[in-house]
Amino acid sequence: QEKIKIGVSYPTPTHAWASGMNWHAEKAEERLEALYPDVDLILVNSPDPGAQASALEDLVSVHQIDALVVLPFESEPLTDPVLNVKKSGALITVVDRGLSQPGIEDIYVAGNNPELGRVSAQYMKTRLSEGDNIVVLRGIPTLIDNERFDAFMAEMEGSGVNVLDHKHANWNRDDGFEVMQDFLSRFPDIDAVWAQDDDIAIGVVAALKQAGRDGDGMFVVGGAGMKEIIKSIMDGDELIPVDVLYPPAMIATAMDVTVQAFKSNGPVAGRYILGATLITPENAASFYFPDSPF
Amino acid sequence: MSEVTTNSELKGRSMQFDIKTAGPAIALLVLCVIGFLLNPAFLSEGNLTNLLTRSAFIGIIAIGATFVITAGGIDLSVGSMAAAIAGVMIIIMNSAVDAFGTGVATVLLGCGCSVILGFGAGLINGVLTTKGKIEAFIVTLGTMGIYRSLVTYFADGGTLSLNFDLRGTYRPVYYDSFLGLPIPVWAFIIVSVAGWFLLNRTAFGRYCTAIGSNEAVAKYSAIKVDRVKTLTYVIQGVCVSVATIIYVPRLGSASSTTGVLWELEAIAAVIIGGTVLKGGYGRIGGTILGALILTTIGNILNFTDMISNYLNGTMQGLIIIVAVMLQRASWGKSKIRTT
Amino acid sequence: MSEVTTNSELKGRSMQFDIKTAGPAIALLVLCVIGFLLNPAFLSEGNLTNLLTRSAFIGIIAIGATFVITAGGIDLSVGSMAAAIAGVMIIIMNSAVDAFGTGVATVLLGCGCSVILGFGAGLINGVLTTKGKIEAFIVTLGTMGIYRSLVTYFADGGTLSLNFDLRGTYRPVYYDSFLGLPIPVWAFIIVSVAGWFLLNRTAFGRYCTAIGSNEAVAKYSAIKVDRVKTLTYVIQGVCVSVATIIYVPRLGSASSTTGVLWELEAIAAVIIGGTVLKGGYGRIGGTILGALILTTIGNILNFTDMISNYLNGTMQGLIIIVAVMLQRASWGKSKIRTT
Amino acid sequence: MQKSPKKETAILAAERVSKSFGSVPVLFSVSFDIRPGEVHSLIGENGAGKSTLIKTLSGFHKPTSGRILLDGTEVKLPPNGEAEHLGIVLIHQELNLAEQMTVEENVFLGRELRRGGVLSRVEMRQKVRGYLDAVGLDISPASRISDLSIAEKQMVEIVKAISRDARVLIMDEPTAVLTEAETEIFFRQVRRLKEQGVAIVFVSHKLGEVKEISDRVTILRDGQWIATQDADQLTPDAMAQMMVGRELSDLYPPMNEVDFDADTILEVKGLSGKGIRDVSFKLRQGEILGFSGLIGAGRTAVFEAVCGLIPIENGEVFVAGQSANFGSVAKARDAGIAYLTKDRKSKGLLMQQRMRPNLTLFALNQFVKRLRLDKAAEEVALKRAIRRFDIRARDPSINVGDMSGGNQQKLLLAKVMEAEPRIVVIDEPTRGIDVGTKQQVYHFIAALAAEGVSVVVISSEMPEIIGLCHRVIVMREGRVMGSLTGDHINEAEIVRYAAGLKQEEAA
Ligand SMILES: Nc1ncnc2c1ncn2[C@@H]1O[C@H](COP(=O)(O)OP(=O)(O)OP(=O)(O)O)[C@@H](O)[C@H]1O
Ligand SMILES: Nc1ncnc2c1ncn2[C@@H]1O[C@H](COP(=O)(O)OP(=O)(O)OP(=O)(O)O)[C@@H](O)[C@H]1O
Ligand SMILES: [Mg+2]
Ligand SMILES: [Mg+2]
Repeated sequence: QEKIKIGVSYPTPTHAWASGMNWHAEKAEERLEALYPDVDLILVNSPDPGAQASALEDLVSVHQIDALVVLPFESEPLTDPVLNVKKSGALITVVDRGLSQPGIEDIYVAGNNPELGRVSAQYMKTRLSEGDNIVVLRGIPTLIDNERFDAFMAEMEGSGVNVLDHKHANWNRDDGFEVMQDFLSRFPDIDAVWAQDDDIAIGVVAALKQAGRDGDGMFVVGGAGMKEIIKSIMDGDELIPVDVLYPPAMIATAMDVTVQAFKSNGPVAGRYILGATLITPENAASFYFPDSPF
Repeated sequence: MSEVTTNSELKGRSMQFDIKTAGPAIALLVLCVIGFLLNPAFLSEGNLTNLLTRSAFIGIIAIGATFVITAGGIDLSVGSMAAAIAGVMIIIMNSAVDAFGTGVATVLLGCGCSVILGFGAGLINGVLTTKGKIEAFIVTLGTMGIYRSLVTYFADGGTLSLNFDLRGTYRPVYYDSFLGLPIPVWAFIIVSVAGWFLLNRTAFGRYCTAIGSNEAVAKYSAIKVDRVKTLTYVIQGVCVSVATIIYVPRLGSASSTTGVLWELEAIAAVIIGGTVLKGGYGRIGGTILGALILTTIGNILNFTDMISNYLNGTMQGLIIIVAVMLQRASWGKSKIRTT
Repeated sequence: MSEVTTNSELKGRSMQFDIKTAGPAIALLVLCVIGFLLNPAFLSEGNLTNLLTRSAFIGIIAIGATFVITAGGIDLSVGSMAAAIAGVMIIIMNSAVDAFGTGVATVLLGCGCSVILGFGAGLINGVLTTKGKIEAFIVTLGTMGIYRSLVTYFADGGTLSLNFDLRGTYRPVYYDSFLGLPIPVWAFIIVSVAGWFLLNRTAFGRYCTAIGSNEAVAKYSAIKVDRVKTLTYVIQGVCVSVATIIYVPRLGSASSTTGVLWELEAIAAVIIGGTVLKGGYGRIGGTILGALILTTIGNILNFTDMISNYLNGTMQGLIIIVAVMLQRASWGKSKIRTT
Repeated sequence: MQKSPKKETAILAAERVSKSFGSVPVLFSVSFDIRPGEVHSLIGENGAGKSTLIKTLSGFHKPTSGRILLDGTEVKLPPNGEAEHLGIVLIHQELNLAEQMTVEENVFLGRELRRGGVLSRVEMRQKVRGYLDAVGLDISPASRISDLSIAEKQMVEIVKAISRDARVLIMDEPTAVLTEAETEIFFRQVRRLKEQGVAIVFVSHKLGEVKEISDRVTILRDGQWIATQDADQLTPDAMAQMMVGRELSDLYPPMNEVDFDADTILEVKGLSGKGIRDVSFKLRQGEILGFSGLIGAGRTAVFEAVCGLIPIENGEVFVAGQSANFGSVAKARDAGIAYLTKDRKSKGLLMQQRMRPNLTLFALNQFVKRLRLDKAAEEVALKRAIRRFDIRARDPSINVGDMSGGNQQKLLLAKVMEAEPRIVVIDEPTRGIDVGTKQQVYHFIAALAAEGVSVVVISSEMPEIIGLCHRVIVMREGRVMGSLTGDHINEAEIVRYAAGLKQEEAA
C-alpha cells in the first residue's frame, strides 16, 4: 500500500525558539507515525530561503509528497516555490508566516505577532506611569520583528511613557547583553525593558545584574515562553514578572491538522490563529514543559 | 629528434592536465554514485535539472571569483552584493510599472540596472583595492557589511517583493526551458564559456595569471596591474548581476537574508576546482565542477534522513575536505607550488 | 664610522616603526573622540570597562590569528570552534556536578577540557593543512561547518546552559575585577604579552615570519615548515579555548549562534592592525588595536540614534575601510610589499 | 686610451646621471652611451652601481639628476618596462619570470600575439620553440617555470629578451649561472643580434667573457665612472685592476694537498632520486671536491637529496661512517652538513627582510638564550659577517631585496657559515661576485679546507673548479661520468666527460 507522504519544511533551528519548534516537530512525527503506520512524515530544515526553496523542489521531485507543512523562512521568497508544490497536487499547510498571496494554502496555523507586541505594551502600561522610561531590544530585522514592534509602539502611544531608543539584538543572548550594557551606560534612568524575546531577555538580565541596576522595580518583558523564564515567573521573580506566549508547538498543531486532513471525516481546512497569552505567576504552570529544550 | 621530444613532452603535459582536471570530476562522480545509491530518484531528470539550475547562481558568481582569485585578490562582498542588487532591481522595476507597464520592457530595464549596479559595485571594490591600496580582504569585508545593511534598509527590515504581475512576466527566466535546458543553465553555460575564453584565450587572462603569480613581474612587463586587477572585480560584479538576474524571478523578492554566505560558497567552489587561493593559477573548468560539487552535496543531504538534520553542516564540511583531499592526492608531485 | 651609521639608522627605523604603529592607534583615538562627542558617557569608566572586556574575546582569538596569518595561513573555523568548545565544556561541567560538586574543581575541569579541545581542534586544522596538503581556506571552511553543526547537534538546535549553581561559582571569572581591571581584561593582557613575546622575541616567531615570507627559503634554512605551521594553528586553537573560558561565565550558555562571524572579525582585527594577509609580516600590537577598533565601532553605534538601525552595517563597513585607508596612507612609501 | 662618446652615433646615452635612494647616493654623475651594433660591457665591483645605472637607462629608476638621451634627444623614459615600446629591453639581474606560468606565456608576457582579440597560441608556441632551439634549450614551451632549473630559467630570460624586437638590449649578468657551453651558445645569439644592428649592454663579472664579447668596456667603481675603453686594449687583469683600484695578486690560493689518510667524512652509495641515477662518491676531511657538468646534469639534485631537501629513492648516505639518510634539512644541519643554494632569490634569502634575520635564520637555534632570541648576539654576528665577507650595503637597514646581487650572495654565504658546518656544499659559490671578492671567497674556501672542513663546490665556471679543487667529479644526465685528480683536472678532460664522450668504468 502507498504511504501518505507529508513533507515538513522549516528553517534550521539557530535559536532556542526554533529548536523548541524542532523538538515539537520531531515529537509529533514520532507520535503520528506510530499512530498511523501508513503516514510518513519527512522533516527537512534549511539554513536560508534559497535552500528552503531547493528543499521544497526536492520534496516534490524525489519524495513525491502528498502534503506539505511549511514554516516559510520568509513569506515573499517562498510564495512561488510553495505555489509550485501546490501545483504538483499536494495539500498545503502554512505555519506561522503567511504567504504573500492569498489562497495558496489549504490550512493556516499561526501565532499572532502584532498581538504579542500589543499584549506586551498593555502590560507595560499597567506597570508604568507618565514620564517613565523604557528601552526596546528588537530581533533580527524582519517582517515579524516589524509587526511586533509596530504594534507595541502603537499601543504605547499616548501613554506618556518614553521609549528612549530601540536597537536590534537579533534574538540573541550575546547581543542582548551588549546592547543592554550600552543602553545602561547611555541612559542613567531606565524603568523597564521590552526585550521581545526570551533569549534577549536573558542577556538583558545579565547586563542589569552586572551594572547593579536590577532593583527599584526595574522589570523586563520578553516573549515566546521559554521554560526557564516560565519557571522563574512561577517562582515569582521580580525582574521578569510576565512573559507573552508565542508557542513553538504550533508546528505540531499544524502537523496534526494536516494528518487529520487525510484521516478525519470532518473538514479541517481553515485558519488556526493561536493566542498571545500573557503568562503570569497565576497561569504559568499550564505553560511549563520541563522536557522541551525551550 | 627535437620534434619527437617536444611532441612527447606536449603529450605528457596534456595528460598531466587531464589528471588535474580529473580530481574534481572524480569527486563529483563519486558524489553522484552515492546520491544514486541513497535514492535512485537522484538521477531522475527532474532532480538533475533542479541541481543544474541551482548550481547556476553560485557557479556564475564563482566564475567571476576565479578571475579575482587568479589575480591574487579576494571578494567577500558577492553575497551581499547580490542581495543589494536584487533589492534595488526590484525597487526600480516596481516603480517602473507605472511608466512602462508590467511587460518585458520593465524587466529589461531591471536587468540593465542590475548590470550597471554590478559593474559599479565591482568598480568600487577594485578601485579601493588598487588605488586605495587597502587589502582586498578589508575592502570587501567592508562593502559586504555595507551592501547587506543597505538591503535591510531598503526593505525596511522586511522583504522587497516584485510586483505580482511583473513576476508573471519575469518568471519564465527562471522556470522555463529552452531546448530542454532551463534558462539559468543556459546562462551558466554562456558565462562559463565566456569566462573560459577570457581566462585562457585572451591576453587579459594571462595578465590575471601573471599578476597573481608575481605582481612585480607583471608590472615590469608593462602590464597595467591596477587596471587589470580592477577589471577582475568588475567582472566579478557583472557575474553577480547576471546571477541576480536569474535569481530574482525564482523567489521574486530580496531581503537581508538573500545571498548570505554565498561568498564563502563561491570561493570554496573556486578552490575545490583547483584554483590557487594565493593567485597565479586559475581554472574555469574546475570552478564549474566545484559549484556542481557543492550543490550536489546539499542535494544529497536533502535526499536522506539517515543523518540528523543538525549534522548537515558536519557532512558538508567532511565531504568538502575529503573531496579536496582526493583531488590533491591525484595531482601527485606535479602540484603547483604556492610560495 | 660604521658604528655611527648604524645607530642613526636604527633611530630612523624606530621612528618609522612608530608611524606604522601610529596608524591603528590614531584611528582608535579618532573613534574615541567621535564617541565622546556623540555622548560624553562614552568615556565613563563603566563604558570603557565594558568595551575592554568585550574586546577581550575577539582580541584573544585575533592574537592566535596573527600567528596563523603571519605564517601564511588562515583560519575560518575559530567562531564555530569557540561555540563547539563552549558547548562541550558546558556539557562536561554539568555532568561532572554529580561527581565533583558545584565547586571550583568542576570549573577547573571544564577549563582543562576547553584547553585540550582547543589544542586538538587546532592540531586537526594544522595537520590537515600541512600533511593533507589541502588549502587552509578549505580545511578551515570545512571544520567551520563541522563545529557549527556539532554545537547545534549537542544543543539540539537550542541552547546549552550551565548548571545554575555552577554558574555562581564560575561567574566571577567574567564579572569580577582584580586591581581595578576585570578578569577578562587581564586574560587579554596576559595573552597579548605572551603572544608579543612569542612572535617578536623567540625563534618560533622568526620562523613564522620566514615561512609566511617565503616557504621555500624557510625550508632551505632548516626550518621544520610543517611543524611550525601546525603549531600556529595549535596556538590559534588554544587562544580560542582561552577566549571561551572567559566567555562561558558571561551568560552561562552556548548555542548555535555563539561566535557567528567571529572568524571574520578576528581576521579583520589582525589586518586592520597592519599584519599582511598573505603572510610574512605580523604585528601583535596592531592586532590588539584592531580588536579595540572593531569593538569601539559597535559600541559607538549603540550610543547614538542618529543613524537608522538598519544602517549599522553600512557605518561599520565604512569606518573599517576609512580606518585602514588612513592607516595605510601614513605608512607612506615604506609600506611592506606583499608580492 | 679613452674615446669621447660620440653622441650622434649613440642610440641611448646617459649624461652625467646621478641617482640616490633616499639620502643614500649610489651613482655620481655617470656618463654612458650605447651605439648600434656594438656590445658595450659594464663592469665594476659588487655594489658599484651597475644594475642601478642600467635600470636608470631603461626607465625602471628615475635619475636624481642628469639626462637620458635617446637618438640624441633628451627623453623621460616611461616607468615599469614600458620603455620596451621604445625598443629598450632589460633582462634583470634577478630572474623576472612568473613562476606558475609556462615558458611560452612568460616569453610573450605583455605583448602577446593575437588575432582579433584572441591569442594566437599556436603561432606563439611555434615561435618560442624556434627560439628555444636556437639557444639549444631542450624544454617545451608549455613547461612551467617553477619546474625548471635556475640555469634553464636564465636561458628563458635570454629567450625572452632576444624575442623582443629590441634596438637596445641590456642584460644584467645573464651568464652568472651558465656553463661555458651555454655561454658559447648565448654569445652566438648576441653576435647575431649585433650584426642586425642591435645595441647591447652586457654586465658580467666573468672578465674573460667580457673580453671575448665586448667592443667597448666601461668600468664603474663606487658609483663613479672610471673609464670607457675599447675591449681589445684591455686584458682581464687590467680590467680587474681598474675595477678594484689596486693590483690583484693570484686569484686562486695555493693548493694544500689533502692528507692522504684523512678520514672519509661523507660517503654516498648508489644514490637515486628525481634527476639522479646511481651516484656514488666519497668526500674526505679537508678536501675541496668539485662537481662539474652541464645544465641539468643533476649536481644540485644530488646534494639536495643528501641534505634532505628532496626524497631519496634509493641508495645510502654516510656521514663519518654513520648512516645518514636525512629526512629534513635540520637533521642534515645538525649533522654538520650545510647546503648553499644557487637560487638565492627564491630559496636563499627573504627578500623583504633585513640582513640580520636572514643571516641567522639557518642557525637560529644558536642564538636562543633562555628561550629568547639573543638580538645582541645576532647583531654581533652580523657585524662579524659583514667584516668577514666584506658585505657592502650603503644602508645596512634596507631590505635584502634592495642590496646589490653580489652582496646578497655574500650574505647567503655568511648565512650558511653561521651554522659552522663540517661539510659545506656551495652551489655556484661566486655567482655574481666581482673578481676582488671572488679572490676573497676562494681564499676563504681554501682556509676552511685547511681547518679540516670539507667543501663541495658545484660550479659552472671551469677555471674555478680547476683552480680550487683537489678532486673533480663530472656528471651528466644524473650519473657520475668520472672523477679527476691532480694534473688530470683540466678543461679538455672535464668537457669530454661532461659531453658524454668519455666515461669511467664504474668502480
Ligand atoms: N631600491 C634600492 N633602495 C636602496 N638602495 C638600493 C636600491 N637598489 C640598489 N641600492 C643600493 O645601490 C647600490 C648599488 O647597487 P647595484 O645593484 O647597482 O650594484 P651592482 O653594481 O649591480 O652590484 P652587483 O655586481 O653586486 O650586482 C648598493 O649599495 C645597493 O644596496
Ligand atoms: N632527467 C630528469 N628528469 C626529471 N627531473 C630532472 C631530470 N634531470 C634533472 N631534473 C631536475 O631538474 C633540476 C635540474 O637539475 P640540477 O639542478 O640538479 O642540475 P645541475 O647540474 O645543478 O644543473 P643546473 O646548473 O642547471 O642547475 C633538478 O631539480 C632535478 O630534480
Ligand atoms: Mg519520517
Ligand atoms: Mg647588479
